[in-house]
Amino acid sequence: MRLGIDIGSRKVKFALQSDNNRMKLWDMPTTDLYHQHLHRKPDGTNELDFHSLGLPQVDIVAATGYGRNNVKLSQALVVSEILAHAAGAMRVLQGEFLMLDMGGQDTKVALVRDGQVEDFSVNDKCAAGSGRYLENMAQVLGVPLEELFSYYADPADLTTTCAVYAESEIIGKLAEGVTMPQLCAGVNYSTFLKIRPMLERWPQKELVFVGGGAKNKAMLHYLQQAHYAVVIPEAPEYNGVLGCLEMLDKEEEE
Amino acid sequence: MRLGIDIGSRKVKFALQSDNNRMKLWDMPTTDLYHQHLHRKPDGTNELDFHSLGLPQVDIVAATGYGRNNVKLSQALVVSEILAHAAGAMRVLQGEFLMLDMGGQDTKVALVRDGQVEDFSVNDKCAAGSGRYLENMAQVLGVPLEELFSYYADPADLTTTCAVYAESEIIGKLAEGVTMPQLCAGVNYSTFLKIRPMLERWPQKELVFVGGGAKNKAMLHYLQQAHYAVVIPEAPEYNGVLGCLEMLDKEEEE
Amino acid sequence: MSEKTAKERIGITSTIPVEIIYASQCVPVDLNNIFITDKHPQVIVDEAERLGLPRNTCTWVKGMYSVLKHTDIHTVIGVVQGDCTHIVSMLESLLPAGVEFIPFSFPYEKSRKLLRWEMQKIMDYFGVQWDDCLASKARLDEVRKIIHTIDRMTWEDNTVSSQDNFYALINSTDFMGNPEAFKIQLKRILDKKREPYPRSHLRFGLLGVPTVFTDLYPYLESQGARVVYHEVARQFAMPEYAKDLLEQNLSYTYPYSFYGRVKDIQEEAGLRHLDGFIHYVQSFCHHQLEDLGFREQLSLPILTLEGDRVGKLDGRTKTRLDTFVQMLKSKKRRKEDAFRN
Amino acid sequence: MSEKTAKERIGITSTIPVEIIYASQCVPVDLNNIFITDKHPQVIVDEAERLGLPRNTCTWVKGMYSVLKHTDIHTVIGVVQGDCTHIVSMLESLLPAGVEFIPFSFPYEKSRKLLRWEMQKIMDYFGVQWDDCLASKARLDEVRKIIHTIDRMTWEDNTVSSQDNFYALINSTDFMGNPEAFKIQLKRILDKKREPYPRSHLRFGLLGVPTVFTDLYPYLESQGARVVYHEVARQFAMPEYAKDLLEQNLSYTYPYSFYGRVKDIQEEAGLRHLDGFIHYVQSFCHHQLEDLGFREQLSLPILTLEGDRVGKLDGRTKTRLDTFVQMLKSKKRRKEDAFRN
Repeated sequence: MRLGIDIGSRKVKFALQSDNNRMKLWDMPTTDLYHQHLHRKPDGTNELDFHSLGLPQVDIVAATGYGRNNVKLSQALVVSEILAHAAGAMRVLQGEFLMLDMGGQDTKVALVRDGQVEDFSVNDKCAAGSGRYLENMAQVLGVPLEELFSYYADPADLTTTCAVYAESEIIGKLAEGVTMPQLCAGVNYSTFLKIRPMLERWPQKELVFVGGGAKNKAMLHYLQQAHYAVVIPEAPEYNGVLGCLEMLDKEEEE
Repeated sequence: MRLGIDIGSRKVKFALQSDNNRMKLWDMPTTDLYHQHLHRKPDGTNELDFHSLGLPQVDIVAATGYGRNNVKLSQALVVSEILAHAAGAMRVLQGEFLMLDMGGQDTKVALVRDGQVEDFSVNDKCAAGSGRYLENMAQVLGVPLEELFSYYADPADLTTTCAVYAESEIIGKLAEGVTMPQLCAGVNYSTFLKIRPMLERWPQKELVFVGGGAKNKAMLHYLQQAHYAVVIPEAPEYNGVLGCLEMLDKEEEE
Repeated sequence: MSEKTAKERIGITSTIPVEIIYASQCVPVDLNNIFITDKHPQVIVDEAERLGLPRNTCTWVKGMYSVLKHTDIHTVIGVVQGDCTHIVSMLESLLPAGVEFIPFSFPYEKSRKLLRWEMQKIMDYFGVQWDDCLASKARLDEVRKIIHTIDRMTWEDNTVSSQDNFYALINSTDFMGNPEAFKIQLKRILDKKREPYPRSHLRFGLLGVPTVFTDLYPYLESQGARVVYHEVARQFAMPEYAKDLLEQNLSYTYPYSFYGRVKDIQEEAGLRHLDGFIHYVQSFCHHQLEDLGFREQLSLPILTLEGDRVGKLDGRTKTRLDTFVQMLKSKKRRKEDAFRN
Repeated sequence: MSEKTAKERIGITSTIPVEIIYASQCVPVDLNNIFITDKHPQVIVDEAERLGLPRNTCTWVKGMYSVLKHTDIHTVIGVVQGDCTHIVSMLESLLPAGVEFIPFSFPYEKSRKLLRWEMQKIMDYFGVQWDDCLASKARLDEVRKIIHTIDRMTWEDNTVSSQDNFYALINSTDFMGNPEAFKIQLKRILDKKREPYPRSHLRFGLLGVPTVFTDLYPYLESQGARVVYHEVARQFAMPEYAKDLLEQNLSYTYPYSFYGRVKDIQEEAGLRHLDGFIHYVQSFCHHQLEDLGFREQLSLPILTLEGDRVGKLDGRTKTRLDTFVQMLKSKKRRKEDAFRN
């Protein structure tokens, strides 16, 4: 039994691989993990409480995600989430390609060549265009995130860069008679504009799109329109945790 | 019958003043107003649909809030929300004082002297420390906003300025063993730090605290600690809409 | 001079002694103006970000960068002292291959000797003499004279709109590459002959760099207010044009001390009977820091407006403007009432 | 010179020919160092924001501003060309009453004549002669010699930590106001005699201005990496110290052309066998724009780190560092494997 864990800022994702190679995937709020399923040890590290998680004793744990440094799981191989996502992406594409991971806070791009991360970039300090921005906007527009993700045609022109102030711009446009689909498309397109420079750093058109953001159909549309050949793995939001299990395999081979 | 309406980015607040001076207060989501209760006229202005709002024909309407310019209510006297909030504050305090309004997106401070706004300031373009920031943080910490507002002791030191990225900092601190009350206090205190320069522009210690943010007990604590004599009106979140009715009165007097 | 052909377009990033370029028969092109008068300036900014410029960079720098990537301009004169270091970094590290960058400094201490040295450097580059430049100064002063008249009509006769005032002043950085054609445009403004604006309109001075708002002036007018003093744009037009070329560029306030600007503002505020100031600050610009300084030095009310991307006024900015206008009008009314009683 | 008393503390905002101040018996104080070595630098930044500095201003500028508000310093020499205009705006418009601001320029085109003129200006202010300055240069060079030894031991012997290396270099801007006391501190570093760092440690060059992270070096070491080249801090220590005072300040790369910096970086990268660069950019700083330029000019991998407020590395920055280290290690391993087969 091997367990992978991806500790994000809001959600923790688990992948439990049984000895016959069957995979079980699930998630929980990050705060729940911190409050209910960790044993803090005197040396500052933490132990996962398999019992309270309803898990059998697990042999090997691999951890990734923002929380990996804070939690300091004493039982885990710790892996950068960019490398984990790249490893996850290598499950579905070989050779040379870009990995695009849109998470809740950050968007990460890696250039992968022959099973190796050659270079990477992460968005800058301002969170405009992050997953959280999309969530906020969906809330303001009063549409479910899935619906927001479905609009790409005729995007409204949004100029405000701040994830919070974009709200009032959107409300203003609504009042001016701009339609909800145009606004949703505008939110998606402004996010695409934010991501594009990161992709264009490398002249590469094969792309594996992962993370929760990979469910954004509008983003997929814009990427394809920009001539990217896009592959989205099954359960893209679990790509990181599956990737960190992959890295465990590699580690064991060496 | 006079109607006041405060069109915010997420909520619209109504105050209906009957001829015998009784006041009825309520709110609704802004998007509902736009979708269900406006008649768009050919000249680009809008009319409130009193019928669908379940209101009798109203004589006079006064409007304030961000939406006031976009909605262009043909039936309304339109008032800047800073002046409206100041007028609201003058209901509870006379002479020279500061009005502090903490709304969802912006914090506004006005210097009031003898029934007149002498000067004002609004927070800068970055939304760290706004009401939306507090909401986001409450969500991340998994506490109701009211509970977040109750913590002020021993605030955790938060350095991230972006409303979105502060999330990961908070989650990190949680993992380091900083307690939930300390983090809640930290969120409140960092908001206070953001607001303080706006207040200190004028050497004034009498303060009327209004807007939804006035329900923040921790903020009240920090303000008092900084030697402000703070007055909070009843229903502070309706201060703007009540203020714009006040201005209607004044207008009529002149 | 490196093989300049007559009519070659020479980019400039801010006001410089443009007489030198005209003396050489080359054509000065203010990159800011190309950017902001484009049909889709926002697309130009997006392009700069796409090319990798950090988002937290001034929009003017982004705009100029994109413009340089897409025009046929091979020579840029950049102000390395007296303007901002973001422009210098951009010109230094990001110029496309084949574009030459010529640095020009306004010496911080207004040294006559150093400024002459800087101007001589540019003259040598273009292979022209002081006399040539004085001749082109005479040619430009003809146009400046009309600009000054338009400016006077704005605040004294109240018969020129803030928008036309700004148009006349801002285009004096490069004279649109053709002083005589520009003159015709200016004459059209003179010929408009509109009724004076009502006395009830508030009179604002706009401090700081040009804004990126596309509808500021009509919006202000709709609220009963006007800009009758463009601090920096007026300086671009060299209000002290009567003196010689060196003096002209020493009395130009913008690139030198903050206090020189304050003095100019105080004088014009009195002359033009201003009711208040709007201090425009571009996001991420060093001039943001001067807002505190203005508040200490100037006695009239100041509204600070921050702008980032090009476009219409957003709701937050309109709220500020409305409040400022309504507040000043109500103060004024009260003052008048008090006077009457 | 305006009545300077010996031992008077003179603020500086960046490296200047500090020999002049020492020649006058006054004491140079780098305001950046006062700020960052304070027990609570974040409180200092909060204070600057409280006083009204815009949040989207570089933390170093905020820090220096607060420091100036609270120290007994009455004279500040500020670099008006060759550093950033945010500092200039701060010094110009926001200095407390009674503080004098002396501008100093590094002439953009490295003109010997202009630099001499600038240095002479400062000498006149302090009432000292070139000979006095040469004497103090000899005094400072004694200390610089030790700093250069420490720097060499960092990359060649691998027996000095990145932290100690940085400490030695960064304090060469003002010699801590007391060159002889500083020398004792430096000797302590020499005397530490630790085991060489393992060969497996990655070797990084840190490009750009000093970071605001308080735990960068221990964190990097915990990941198996070291900084063995501090680009800008090394320049502060005047690596070309053997030449005369004027030459020394002309070969100092930081205030001049970007390409001068690139050349220095390329040379040192080869000499020091670097595996990659970390380019540190301060939020809102014009040097952010140079990131693109470095990526075009330099062949080694570059990790860009952005920092805003002072403090420990945040999770996002750690992720970048981890990924960069793990990526380079895995590349290196693969290269070695390929070599072995």
